[in-house]
Amino acid sequence: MTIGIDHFLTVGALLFCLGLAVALSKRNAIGVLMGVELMLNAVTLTLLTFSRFTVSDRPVTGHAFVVMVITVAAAEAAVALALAVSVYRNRDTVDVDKINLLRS
Amino acid sequence: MELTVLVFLPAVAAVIVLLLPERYESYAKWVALAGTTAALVLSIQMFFAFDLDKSGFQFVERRDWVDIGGFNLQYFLGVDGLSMPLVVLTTFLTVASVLISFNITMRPRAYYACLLILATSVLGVFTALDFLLFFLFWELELFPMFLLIAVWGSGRKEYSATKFVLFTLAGSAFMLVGILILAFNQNTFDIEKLGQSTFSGTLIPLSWVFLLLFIGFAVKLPVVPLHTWLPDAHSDAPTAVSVMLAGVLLKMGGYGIIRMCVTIMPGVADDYSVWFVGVGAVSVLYGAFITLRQTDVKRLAAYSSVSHMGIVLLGIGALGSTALAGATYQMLAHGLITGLLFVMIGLMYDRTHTREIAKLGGLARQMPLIATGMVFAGFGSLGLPALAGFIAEITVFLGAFQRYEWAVLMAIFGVVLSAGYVLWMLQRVVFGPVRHEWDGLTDQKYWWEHSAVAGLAALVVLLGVYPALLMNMIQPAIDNIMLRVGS
Amino acid sequence: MPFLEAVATAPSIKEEYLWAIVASPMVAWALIVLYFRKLPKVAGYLAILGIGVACALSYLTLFNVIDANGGIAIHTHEWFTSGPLVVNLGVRIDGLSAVMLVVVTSVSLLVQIYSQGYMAGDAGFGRYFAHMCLFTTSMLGLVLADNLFMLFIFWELVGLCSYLLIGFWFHKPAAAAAAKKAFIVTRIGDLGLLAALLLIWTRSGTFQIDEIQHLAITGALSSTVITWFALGIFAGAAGKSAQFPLQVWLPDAMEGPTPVSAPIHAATMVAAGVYLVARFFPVFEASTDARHVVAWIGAITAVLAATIALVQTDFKRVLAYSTISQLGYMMLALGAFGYVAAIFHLVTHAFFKALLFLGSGSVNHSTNTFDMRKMGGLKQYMPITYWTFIIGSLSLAGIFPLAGFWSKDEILLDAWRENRALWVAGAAVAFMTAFYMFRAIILTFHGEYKGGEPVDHHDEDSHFHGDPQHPHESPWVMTLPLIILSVPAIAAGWFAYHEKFGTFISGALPEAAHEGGSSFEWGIAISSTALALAGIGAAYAIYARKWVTSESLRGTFAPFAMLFENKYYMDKIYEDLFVKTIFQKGWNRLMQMNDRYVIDGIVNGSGRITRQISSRARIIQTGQLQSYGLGFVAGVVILVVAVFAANPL
Amino acid sequence: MSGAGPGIAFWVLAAVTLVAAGGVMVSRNLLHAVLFLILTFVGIAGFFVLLSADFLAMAQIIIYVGAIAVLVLFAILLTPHAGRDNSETKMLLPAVLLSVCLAAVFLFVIQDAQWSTITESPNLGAAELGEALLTTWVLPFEIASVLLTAALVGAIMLARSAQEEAEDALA
Amino acid sequence: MNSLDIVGPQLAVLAAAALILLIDALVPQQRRMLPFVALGGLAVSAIWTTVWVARDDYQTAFGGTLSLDQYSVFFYYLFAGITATVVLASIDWVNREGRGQGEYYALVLTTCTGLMFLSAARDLITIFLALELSSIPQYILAGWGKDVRSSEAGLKYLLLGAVASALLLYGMALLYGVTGTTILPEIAQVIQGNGETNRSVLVLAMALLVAGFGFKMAVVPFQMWVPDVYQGAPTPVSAFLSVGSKAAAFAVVTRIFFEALDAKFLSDDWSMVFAVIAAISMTVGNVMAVVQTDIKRMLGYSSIAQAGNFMVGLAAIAVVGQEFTLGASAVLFFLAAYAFTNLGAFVSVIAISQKIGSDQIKDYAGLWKRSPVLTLALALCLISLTGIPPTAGFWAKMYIFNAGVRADLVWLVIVGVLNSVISGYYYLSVARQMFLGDSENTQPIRTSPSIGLSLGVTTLGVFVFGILPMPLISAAKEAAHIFAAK
Repeated sequence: MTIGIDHFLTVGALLFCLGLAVALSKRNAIGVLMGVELMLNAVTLTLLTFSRFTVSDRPVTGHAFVVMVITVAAAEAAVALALAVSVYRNRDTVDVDKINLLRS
Repeated sequence: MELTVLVFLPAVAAVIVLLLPERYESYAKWVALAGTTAALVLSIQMFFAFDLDKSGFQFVERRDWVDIGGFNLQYFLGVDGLSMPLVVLTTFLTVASVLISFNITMRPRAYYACLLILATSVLGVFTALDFLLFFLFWELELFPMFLLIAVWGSGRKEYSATKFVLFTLAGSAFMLVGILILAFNQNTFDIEKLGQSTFSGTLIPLSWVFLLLFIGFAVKLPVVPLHTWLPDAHSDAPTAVSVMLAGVLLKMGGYGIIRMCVTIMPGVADDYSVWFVGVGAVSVLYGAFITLRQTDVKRLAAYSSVSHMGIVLLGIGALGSTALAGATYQMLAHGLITGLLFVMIGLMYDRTHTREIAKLGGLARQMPLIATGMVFAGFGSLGLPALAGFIAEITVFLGAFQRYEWAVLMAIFGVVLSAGYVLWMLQRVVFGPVRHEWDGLTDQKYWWEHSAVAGLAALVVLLGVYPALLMNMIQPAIDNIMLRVGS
Repeated sequence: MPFLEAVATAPSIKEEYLWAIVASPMVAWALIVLYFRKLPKVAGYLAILGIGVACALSYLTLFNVIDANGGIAIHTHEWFTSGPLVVNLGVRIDGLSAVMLVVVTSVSLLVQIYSQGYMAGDAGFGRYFAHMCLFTTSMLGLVLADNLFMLFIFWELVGLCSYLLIGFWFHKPAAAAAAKKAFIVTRIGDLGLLAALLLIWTRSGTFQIDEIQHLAITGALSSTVITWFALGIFAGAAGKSAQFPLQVWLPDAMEGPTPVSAPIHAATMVAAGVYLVARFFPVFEASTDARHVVAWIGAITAVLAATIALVQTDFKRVLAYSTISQLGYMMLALGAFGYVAAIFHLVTHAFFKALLFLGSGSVNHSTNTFDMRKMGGLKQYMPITYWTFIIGSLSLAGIFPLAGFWSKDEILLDAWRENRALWVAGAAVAFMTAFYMFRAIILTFHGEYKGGEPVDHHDEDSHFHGDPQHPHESPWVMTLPLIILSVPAIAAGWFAYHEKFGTFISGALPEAAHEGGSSFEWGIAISSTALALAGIGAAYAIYARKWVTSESLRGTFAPFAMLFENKYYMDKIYEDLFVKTIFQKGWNRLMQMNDRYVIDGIVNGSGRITRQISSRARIIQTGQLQSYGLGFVAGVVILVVAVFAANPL
Repeated sequence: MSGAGPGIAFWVLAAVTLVAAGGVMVSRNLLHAVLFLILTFVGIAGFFVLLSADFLAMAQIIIYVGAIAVLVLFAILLTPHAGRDNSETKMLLPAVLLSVCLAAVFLFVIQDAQWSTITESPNLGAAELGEALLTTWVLPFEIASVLLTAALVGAIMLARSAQEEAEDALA
Repeated sequence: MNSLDIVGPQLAVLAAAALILLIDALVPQQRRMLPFVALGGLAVSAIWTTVWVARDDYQTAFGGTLSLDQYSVFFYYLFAGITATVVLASIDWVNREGRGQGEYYALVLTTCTGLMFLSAARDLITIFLALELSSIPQYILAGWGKDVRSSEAGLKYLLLGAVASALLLYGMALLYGVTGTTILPEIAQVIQGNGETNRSVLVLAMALLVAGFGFKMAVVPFQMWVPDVYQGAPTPVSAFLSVGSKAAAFAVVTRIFFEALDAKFLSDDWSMVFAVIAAISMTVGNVMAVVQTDIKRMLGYSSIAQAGNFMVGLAAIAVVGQEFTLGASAVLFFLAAYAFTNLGAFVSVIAISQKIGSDQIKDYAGLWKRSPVLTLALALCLISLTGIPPTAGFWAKMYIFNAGVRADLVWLVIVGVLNSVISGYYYLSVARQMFLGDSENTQPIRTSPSIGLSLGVTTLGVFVFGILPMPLISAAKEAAHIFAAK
């Protein structure tokens, strides 16, 4: 059996949606962040898949993109954790159900 | 140049008023008076300089101003026989409004600034020959008017002011769409050019475009059932604003219908003529019926405006040379007469601080001059011959009768009703036994009150006995439009 | 007679003089209004002067027209134009207008003189004379107008003056109400006139009276148009001349000062309706239907008003109903081809009715009341008033040889020729007229004096100076006009009862339309005189001798008395039922509710609904992080699916 | 990519990665979830190897496992009172449904697409990547560095306690 | 070095940021200077931009990932101006709050750099990085305040933003997968060639891009964070968000969709998508704003509605053939006018709320008696937002609706004009409070010179461009013209 582009893409898509489900359902802000990381990983997988399989003048594009995504993910994670800590300091919780002072 | 100066004179005065230091704020009225008087003098000079034999627009000024995607919004001003009298009416009523505001002591600088900007806006509407420029001036009036009603008004002033703005905004929203569609079709906002174009392949059927524009104007006119803002705005506005509102702001609607709807889309106007006439006649009657039940003097005058403006629509809808001229004349006449009526009501209100008809009575004894003015204005309002309203109404009726006998018969029934409500009001307010709670109140006594009232009354009589003065100016402009309708 | 054969030519009087007739009272008016409001003496004299000039010029005009053998002169000028509409201002002088001019100015002048006495001391003295001048101006303009448009203008102005004068004592609620009623009711009639004006211009493009008359005669207009036009004109006339069913305003108009009632509500203004119909007489001739309407409305009015007059206790109201009745008579005549008779009666009636009204004013001047139950026996105190009043009443009753006899006789003759039923109505009215007039005389001037109405000294608006306990004859400025007026009341018939007058008046018509033929018939004359005498006798029997008491009569004819006393319930039907209930409380209220709840309901409702939606929708914004994200993702899914659905792959 | 080796590797990796990701979703303990997350990262790194991006696989391990996962652990430890359970909000059902919908859309599109594929791996190593990052994508590369700096600065400021700030203000 | 010269405007700003951090660390007693350093950097940036404009040497650089063209220059000026205003308006607040002044300005300037890159980027990778460069500092700034609401706003903004970024990235990845490149013109070429076979992928990518950028643009249904974050974040930051990131998002969306996805088979789809989103955004934003009681939250909803208005221009780009830059120029012009207007409104709110200590609209009652100038300024901005002359907002609405009509989107324009009626209602209700209400406190409100200056600049801009909009319109047209030249 030949493992083709579709297989990789399918894995990426499923991972992305799993990550989305995590991000949209977890009560703990850090859990949400984990979901986002999963999504980003799915994207890097997809990017590399394309880089490997599709016709391109510059196949390295995908690789460069992945580097950037990883970097951004790290930065985002750092800031997210800082904000989570900041909220925690004020509210003693990082439960998104309880972080709802701003509404309607 | 004259027109630019004329239009922006009040605005310049407004700026000066705003820049006055606080301790000189009592001079605001003098600046306002000077500015508006200068405008009045200039407009009268133009009125007599207007060449009756020339067709088309005069005092034209045009230059490109703003590029609105592909073509220019021009700064394009000019007057013809249709707009010239309205311009003079506006400058005249502005002076009158400033005069009767002389006793305003609350934030006079802001008050006069608003009033003056209002004047600029109305003058702009009457002189703009670029449709978008027209629209700009049309919208410009909103906020000053809002403030004038909301801040210096009485009663439910917030509600009324908001209602006024929202109604106008809604109407002009539709109008804007219509303007853009027309302009897209001809690649110009130039009213003169649009007025000579035939439209084909507009984005939506031309009759819909007509309707869009018409709604915008009908709100202002106002036409039943889009009229309910008017009584509220009138009853809660300060006197001078009521005068401006009844005197000139409503005329923007009638002017717009003639200048835009009828001139640009005569075919549609002709096809749907019967509807306009019908709505006009219904407005006349409906307004009159409701007027008969009013218990507040100002609301009464406001509803009577609805009735009278119905006659304007009737005249426009009939699409005859005479009827259109009559409609124009009615706008002028109503501006003066209802302006005077509101001035008198305002003077009375200043003294008695009530507008409830039930609480008033017998004022003829305590305030004979105000009472005389009220009676005069009342009779003007019911269309007494030798006063301006009669000429206007009968010209409309004569012009419209051939084509729409039924509508005119409905409308003349409204004339009887107008006698009913005017006389009923006079009987309750001016006549009847003396009420001693009003003892000791002063009559009309200040020079500014006298001059405003006398000026208005004189013009009402002048237009009533010498209609040729204006008819000779209006008629050629109307005939120009009728050429379009005919073809 | 050489006069008859003479050919009519255009009167040579200068146009300026004709305009001056209108202008001189107007100038007086303007001067009074602008400068002399506060100077009663000057105002009064100025008014007399202005009207005097007009009067003199009117006589000059009359003689000029007589010289021209009743010819027609028209001077017209363009006033303004609007498209096809051309409106002229012009004067037209002919026999009819000349006679009217003389009647109007003479009566007005006398009344002005009389008013100097009657109105002395009134707070609104200056205002009164201003209004009177304006009224005279308008009336003269109406008479002189050469076209319907101008005629309509002055027609309305006359209405205005009537309003102002009825409401002269505006502080009296009754006066203010009466003024309003008069204006509105006449305006309902004017609706017809306005419609007629619109119709005739639309169909013929002219307002000129001579052209309209011509069109009617030549049959250039369809008979429907002619009929509707005629009916419109008559509607206007009926309003002004208080014809059934618009007669309700005139009795109430008696709230005005009595000298006002004399010229306006007896002699001149109310006759304007008759004048109007006479002006357009060819049109009515051309339409039989319209003519029948005129005749029958006239007859009904005459009978109706006369019956009501029988039971009135107010001196002035008797005269008012009598006026309505007589106006009905004139209309009847016009409907019965009696053009000349109608104008003849108009003239004689103007004089004797003015005389009667001024007489009643004189009575009031000394008793402070019009209630006949509070008078009596005034004959000894006020001889001049009494005798002149007798003359007027006899003339009105149509007793040979006074003026009224001739004109009434002519009308009855025309009625007889047209339709016997009309004659019966006319004859009945003649009887009733004599009866109620002498009933009034007996109650007022004979018997014991009952003291009049005490003066209320707290009423600051009252201008009464005398002492009602001791009645006295009025001053000479008031009695002099009475005496002067009794001359035509006696002699106008002689003066006019000749073919001359008929020819002269008929000269105003485009052709000698309908010759009245012989205008005297012994049978008619004798029968009507007999009826009148019977009426006088009956009054004498009941009120002076009391052979039959009025109470017992009233008991016998109770239902009729009720009907008469309540004026056939017409005021009630109009005001209470129609205006107040059906119209104001019903229909108008409905409209107002519609405005307030339906239209404004939609307006405010849309605002409220927006707010409602807004406050409901804000719940979506839960503040919960992931609900936002869900919306986000849902958006993506919907977007993709929608694009695929809208534009399949 | 044919042959048994890659085939088996793919399926194993796919299983590991997706099961681990599922573990993040279902595990009730936050710390367990982090462990599953790390496992997913490793699985992805495996995929990178399979896609012949060895350098990136290494970077993935170092950055994600070494940095991000550790950051997450730190965060959990720094918020001791917030609880360690990894329960779901009431949005669970809609979240799962929407994710399934989105997955359906993705999968449909992936099936529908006609990718213009090559069979041979382009054989890219760290050298090519390094060159690309210093020529064509030097700008984003530099931006990334600025971004990291900014994030660092900001994160430090946000995470400082009030006490530290007070000390800082005195300085 | 030529390449560095090209990014000079961005470098100047970055350098200022670095300088600020240095000064803050080394000479803390000179902290008062920090905002002026920031302003100086922005001024240098603007001057540098002007130099480029004067040189008229527009070019692409860095292997086609960055384009210095009229379009980006327009936004350089816009962002420099916006940032300068925000800096000015922040001074009071930063001094009072006291948390890391140097860092605050540095982050603001970093954001500005990101925005500038965003408007100039022509490559998906660069776009993504620039987007993150502008976003991450904004997440931090939103959480900058010490109160709990601010942290909450920051966290919400970040987590949602991260999800949005992920979606956006997936879309970019798909785009890359279909075309094998990330450079926009090359993408366009490939799509023109054989893109139609992969329309499904492209549509999905497009949807994901719309979602990702829609988050920043704040259009329905990606808008829900907006009111919360605007309300919670420090007001100067809300102001920055409401104009800065929104404008940048529109800039980049216009560029991507216009340069890369302009193939007919796609543009038909996305113009419709934009039209529908526009209509829904306007309506939702306006209707929801009606009952708001907090002015910042109200402005948040209003900015959603305004985003719907901008989007009319995007929808109009696609449809019109012969004048297809009209919609784009309308968007640009509207953005500029909106920047003045909304900044003016926010600065007024800053000035007022600082003194009265409340963001509640009802507490604005009687403001006219306390500060006529502030009241008039805010009223002018509200008028401009409603689209009533003589303000820049009037021309903006005029221009964009004209573009809509010309694109045969009459229904959308009708929805738009009706929405401005609703917007009139709630803008007026603020005005009503200010002019009519009574407050016990009649003490005059004094504003600091910095806020006065920023308020003066913005309201003057609103007014002057309300009377003479031509310079702004020409600039917008010229900027949009690069799409036509292609």
